[in-house]
Amino acid sequence: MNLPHSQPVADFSDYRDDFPALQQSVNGQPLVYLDSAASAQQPNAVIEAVASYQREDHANVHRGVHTLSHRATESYEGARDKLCNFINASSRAEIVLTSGTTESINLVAQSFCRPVLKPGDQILITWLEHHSNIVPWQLVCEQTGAELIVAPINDRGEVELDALYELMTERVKLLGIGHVSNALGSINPLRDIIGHAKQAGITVLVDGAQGVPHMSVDVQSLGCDFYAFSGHKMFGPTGTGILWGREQLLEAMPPYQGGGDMILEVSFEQTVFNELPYKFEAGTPNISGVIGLGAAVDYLSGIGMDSVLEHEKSLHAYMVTQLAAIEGIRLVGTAENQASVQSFLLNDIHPHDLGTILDHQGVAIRTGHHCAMPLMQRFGLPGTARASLGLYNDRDDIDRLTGALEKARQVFA
Amino acid sequence: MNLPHSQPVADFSDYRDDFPALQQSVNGQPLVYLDSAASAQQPNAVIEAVASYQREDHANVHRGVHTLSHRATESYEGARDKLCNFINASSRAEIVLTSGTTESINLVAQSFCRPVLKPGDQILITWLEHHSNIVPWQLVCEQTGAELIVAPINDRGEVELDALYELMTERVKLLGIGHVSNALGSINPLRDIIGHAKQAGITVLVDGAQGVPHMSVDVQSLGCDFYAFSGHKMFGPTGTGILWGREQLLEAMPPYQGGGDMILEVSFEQTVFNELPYKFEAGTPNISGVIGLGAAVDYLSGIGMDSVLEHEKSLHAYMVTQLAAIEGIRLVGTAENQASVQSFLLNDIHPHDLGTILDHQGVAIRTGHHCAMPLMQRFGLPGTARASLGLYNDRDDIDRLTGALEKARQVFA
Amino acid sequence: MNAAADNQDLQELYRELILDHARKPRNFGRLDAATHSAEGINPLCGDKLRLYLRIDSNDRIAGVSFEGSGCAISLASASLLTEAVSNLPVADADACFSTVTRRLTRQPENPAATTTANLSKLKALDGVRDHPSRIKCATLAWHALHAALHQQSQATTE
Amino acid sequence: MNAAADNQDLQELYRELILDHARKPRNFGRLDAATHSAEGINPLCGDKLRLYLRIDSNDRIAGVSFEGSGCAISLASASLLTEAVSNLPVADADACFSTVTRRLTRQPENPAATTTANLSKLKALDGVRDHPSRIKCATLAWHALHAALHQQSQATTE
Ligand SMILES: Cc1ncc(COP(=O)(O)O)c(C=O)c1O
Ligand SMILES: Cc1ncc(COP(=O)(O)O)c(C=O)c1O
Repeated sequence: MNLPHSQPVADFSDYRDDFPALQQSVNGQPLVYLDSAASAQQPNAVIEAVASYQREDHANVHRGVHTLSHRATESYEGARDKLCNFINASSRAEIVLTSGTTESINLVAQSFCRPVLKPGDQILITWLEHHSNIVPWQLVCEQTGAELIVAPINDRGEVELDALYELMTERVKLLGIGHVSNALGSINPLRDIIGHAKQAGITVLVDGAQGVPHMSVDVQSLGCDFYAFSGHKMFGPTGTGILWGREQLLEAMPPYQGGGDMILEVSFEQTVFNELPYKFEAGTPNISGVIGLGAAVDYLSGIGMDSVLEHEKSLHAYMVTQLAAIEGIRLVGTAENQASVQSFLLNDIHPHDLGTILDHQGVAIRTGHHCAMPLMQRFGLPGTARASLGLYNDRDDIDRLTGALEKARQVFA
Repeated sequence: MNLPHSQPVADFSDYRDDFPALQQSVNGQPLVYLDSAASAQQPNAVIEAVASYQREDHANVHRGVHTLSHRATESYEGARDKLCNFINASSRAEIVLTSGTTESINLVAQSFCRPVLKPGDQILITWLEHHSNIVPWQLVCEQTGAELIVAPINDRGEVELDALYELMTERVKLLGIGHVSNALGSINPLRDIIGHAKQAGITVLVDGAQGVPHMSVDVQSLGCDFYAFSGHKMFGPTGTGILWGREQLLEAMPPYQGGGDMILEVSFEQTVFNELPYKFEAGTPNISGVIGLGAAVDYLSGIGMDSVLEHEKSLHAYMVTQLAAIEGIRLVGTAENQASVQSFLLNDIHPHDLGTILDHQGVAIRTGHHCAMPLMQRFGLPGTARASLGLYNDRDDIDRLTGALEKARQVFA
Repeated sequence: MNAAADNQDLQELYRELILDHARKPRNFGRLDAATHSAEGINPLCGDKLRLYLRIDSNDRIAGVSFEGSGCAISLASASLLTEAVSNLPVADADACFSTVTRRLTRQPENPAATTTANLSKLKALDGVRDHPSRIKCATLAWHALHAALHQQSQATTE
Repeated sequence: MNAAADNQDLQELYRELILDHARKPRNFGRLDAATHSAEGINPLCGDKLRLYLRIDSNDRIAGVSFEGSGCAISLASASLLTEAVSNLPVADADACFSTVTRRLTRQPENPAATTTANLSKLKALDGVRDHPSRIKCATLAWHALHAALHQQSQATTE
């Protein structure tokens, strides 16, 4: 007999109170923040972890015998352990701390790909990707003579799997694919895709910037080789990010940057690099940011990522219904498996104007190309308006959004 | 008639009160923090700037029409303007925000040097350098077949200028030189050195990690081409740094990392990079950190860097006198022009043991190789004990240091 | 404007004149026999337009047009620009650039920049001054004008 | 120890036995006819030492020595190690590694790791347990021992 898997939905309204930024009014109206895909707000626990670290425990890490340095090192490395557990990495050596998803992907492009790519080799991505999962590959292709190829998507914003699999030839050295599209919200069927890539012998990097904040991620069961994400989208500080990579691959890669901390021994004749993960962490890291990120992981673990996903799925469904009821609305991105993000257009109002009119009513959405220009071109659009959810949003936020859109329709009537 | 230049020395004891970390006891004794060269403590103004940004103004920068995004962008770009004024750059386009000195130097190694270096070319540094000003050059030399050459220093820890100038041949493509040695405190005569390099047609990068926190820096009057420094050593947050570079040079360099924000237009056929400084700033930056750094600049400007230098010079002189009076002490680094840092040894006590014994008495110093292993080898030492000053230190701190050293001497008697 | 826009500020921004020019931009399209042209890009929102000029032998703007896509503010501003600078001497058009961009960014007037052009309609853009994130939309076409007059190929507002 | 070290904790750390072994390390120097060796590096403070073993045909440690430089704790620990494992069977020495490193890091004993060695002198190192930043100094030589026994060339404590 199976026990039912669904739990009672946690009452997320309590969590909202943890976020001081959401308690303010903007342009005379209580703020409705629907821009978490760009950057999430932080709970008090994170803000206070950073501030109290600075007030009490700050010193440089790794090399000090004095008390503050030891405390700082413990907290910093403790955060790494939390991240390791959070994504179920098999070892803390696999958790490379970076400044964000973008740096994580550049690191793989330069240290994993650049030394081995040859003319004729290919890097495979999809039309859904964020610029951070496009431009680093363009740069390394230009540096090596390799070629960037792109798998098509359908009109709902889903990767065309057959076409993708057809592109997986032995020429492809790496597949870079988003977990969740930041522009359209499409959740890629990663297990399937990674399974095919592995059969074709292709290394897989997942851009998880929009995955980790919204669902539970288990890098081992996903089966990918690299998984990149950012702290600031998962309620932690800016300037923090993670590259998870298989130990074996990281071990074989040359360092990315040189400097303090990433070496065991330096002489002018020969420099011995440090062990993983330190080999990839040159210079003084973002100590306070990483400690804040550790607090964010604790906060999310306390709620449970499965509850977060459930909450956001139900809220996204409500958003879609309410938006669809507005006259003149066009939803952009209607993937079957979608959550947390919805792009749309209203009549022929330019998204930018929409953004301003909504801001006037205290509703913060993002407008434009969402750092996914090729995707916009694919849809023949200069941009969209995008409402994106965080765990702190609720139905009232959606109602405020639709109300504000009604007004916009009238201004431009 | 000239007006006297010296001002009455500000009363620095007031400033000390601004630093919450310095109000605590460690191991039962009021903390004496003499490790600012590794990382400085933050004044309340910086801690609060970061926290209040997170509580009230956080959103992603540069691309949002909504109010928070606009506020975040204004504060973030406002900090860039403050940095621009602080070092007297000629344009904000020259202020590239990085994660620290280390990344700044790697950026120059990879984007300025790598595309042009050929076998036979040389990069010139000195024996004084920090690993961050050694290893990036070793990496790019290995990548290009160029050669790293090193100017010698004398027993006081001063660069031997004649030898340095002799090495400045037309083979040298870049000189990387520290402003102030983090291990020995030697202040390099930059004007002279840069003048000679410029005559030889050599591009000059100054590692200013230990310069900016301790004296007023004017990049234009220095005459160098690049100047790199870190936020966390100048009382700002970790994970922030600056690369200043001449606009003309930056303009001609290819981007360092690819991603969001550093592009104007992305298509799979052709990507157009953004203007300076954004071309070098891929991905979501460390927004809160940079805003905190802006607050640190305000704080330092309020005091005046000339006062800071004067205060530290006088304190350093006192420290040298007091240390020299201890039986069995050996000062390492006795450059004529030196401030803010003093390395030393006591009898044959290993620095690491010294660090522990001092920590016991609430005195935080750094011990070891200070990320300057070749320098330690030059002196035939595995490491030193190092006391480094910040604007918040005073004579009492020095007295506590010397008292604690007396005890250490007795423990190992 | 519809009464539902009960917000004074919003009415200031989206005046009838602006909405009208945004819906039916004047002088829209490629210009035949253009002598000068420049592209304006606003990376903030992806607005992108190209301004064409035909400057005759008397240094007078004998023809002007634009094409591209953008928000209501940037389209209206470009459309109003084409009307304002048509038939102006080049120096006068340059003075317009200075006057308009300074007014929109609340900078003091440049006494050296005098123009005979009638800029009264352009007051309709003044609403953006209370919307700092939109000022660049309003100035985009003007930067393109400046670039075209000075033979640069591209202007961005960042 | 001098009375001036009025701090209980500090006395625990720098016991006479430790200071004595640090000043006059036993079995210091290269070992002739070593069959095994490994280097231990503590990047934290630059401690670096090399451990040499001569393992005879009966899998017994017939000879042991070390050389290198380091702080008092790491030197004393290495010196005490050479005394403790001299003449032990290899398996026994490995058990010592396990017992000592576990004790110093306050981990529960490994019941499988039993040794006939006399480890009582090594209790002198227990003071480091209250100095977390120094534990790696005390375990460095032991990690090198483990690496040497298992034919690895290098051990680090980071
Ligand atoms: C002289 C010098 N250069 C470079 C660095 C590296 O700075 P960061 O670790 O902040 O990148 C430091 C500090 O560690 C330094 O003292
Ligand atoms: C899907 C996706 N990938 C990559 C990024 C880049 O992340 P960051 O800007 O934090 O480096 C983002 C967010 O901007 C994103 O949404």
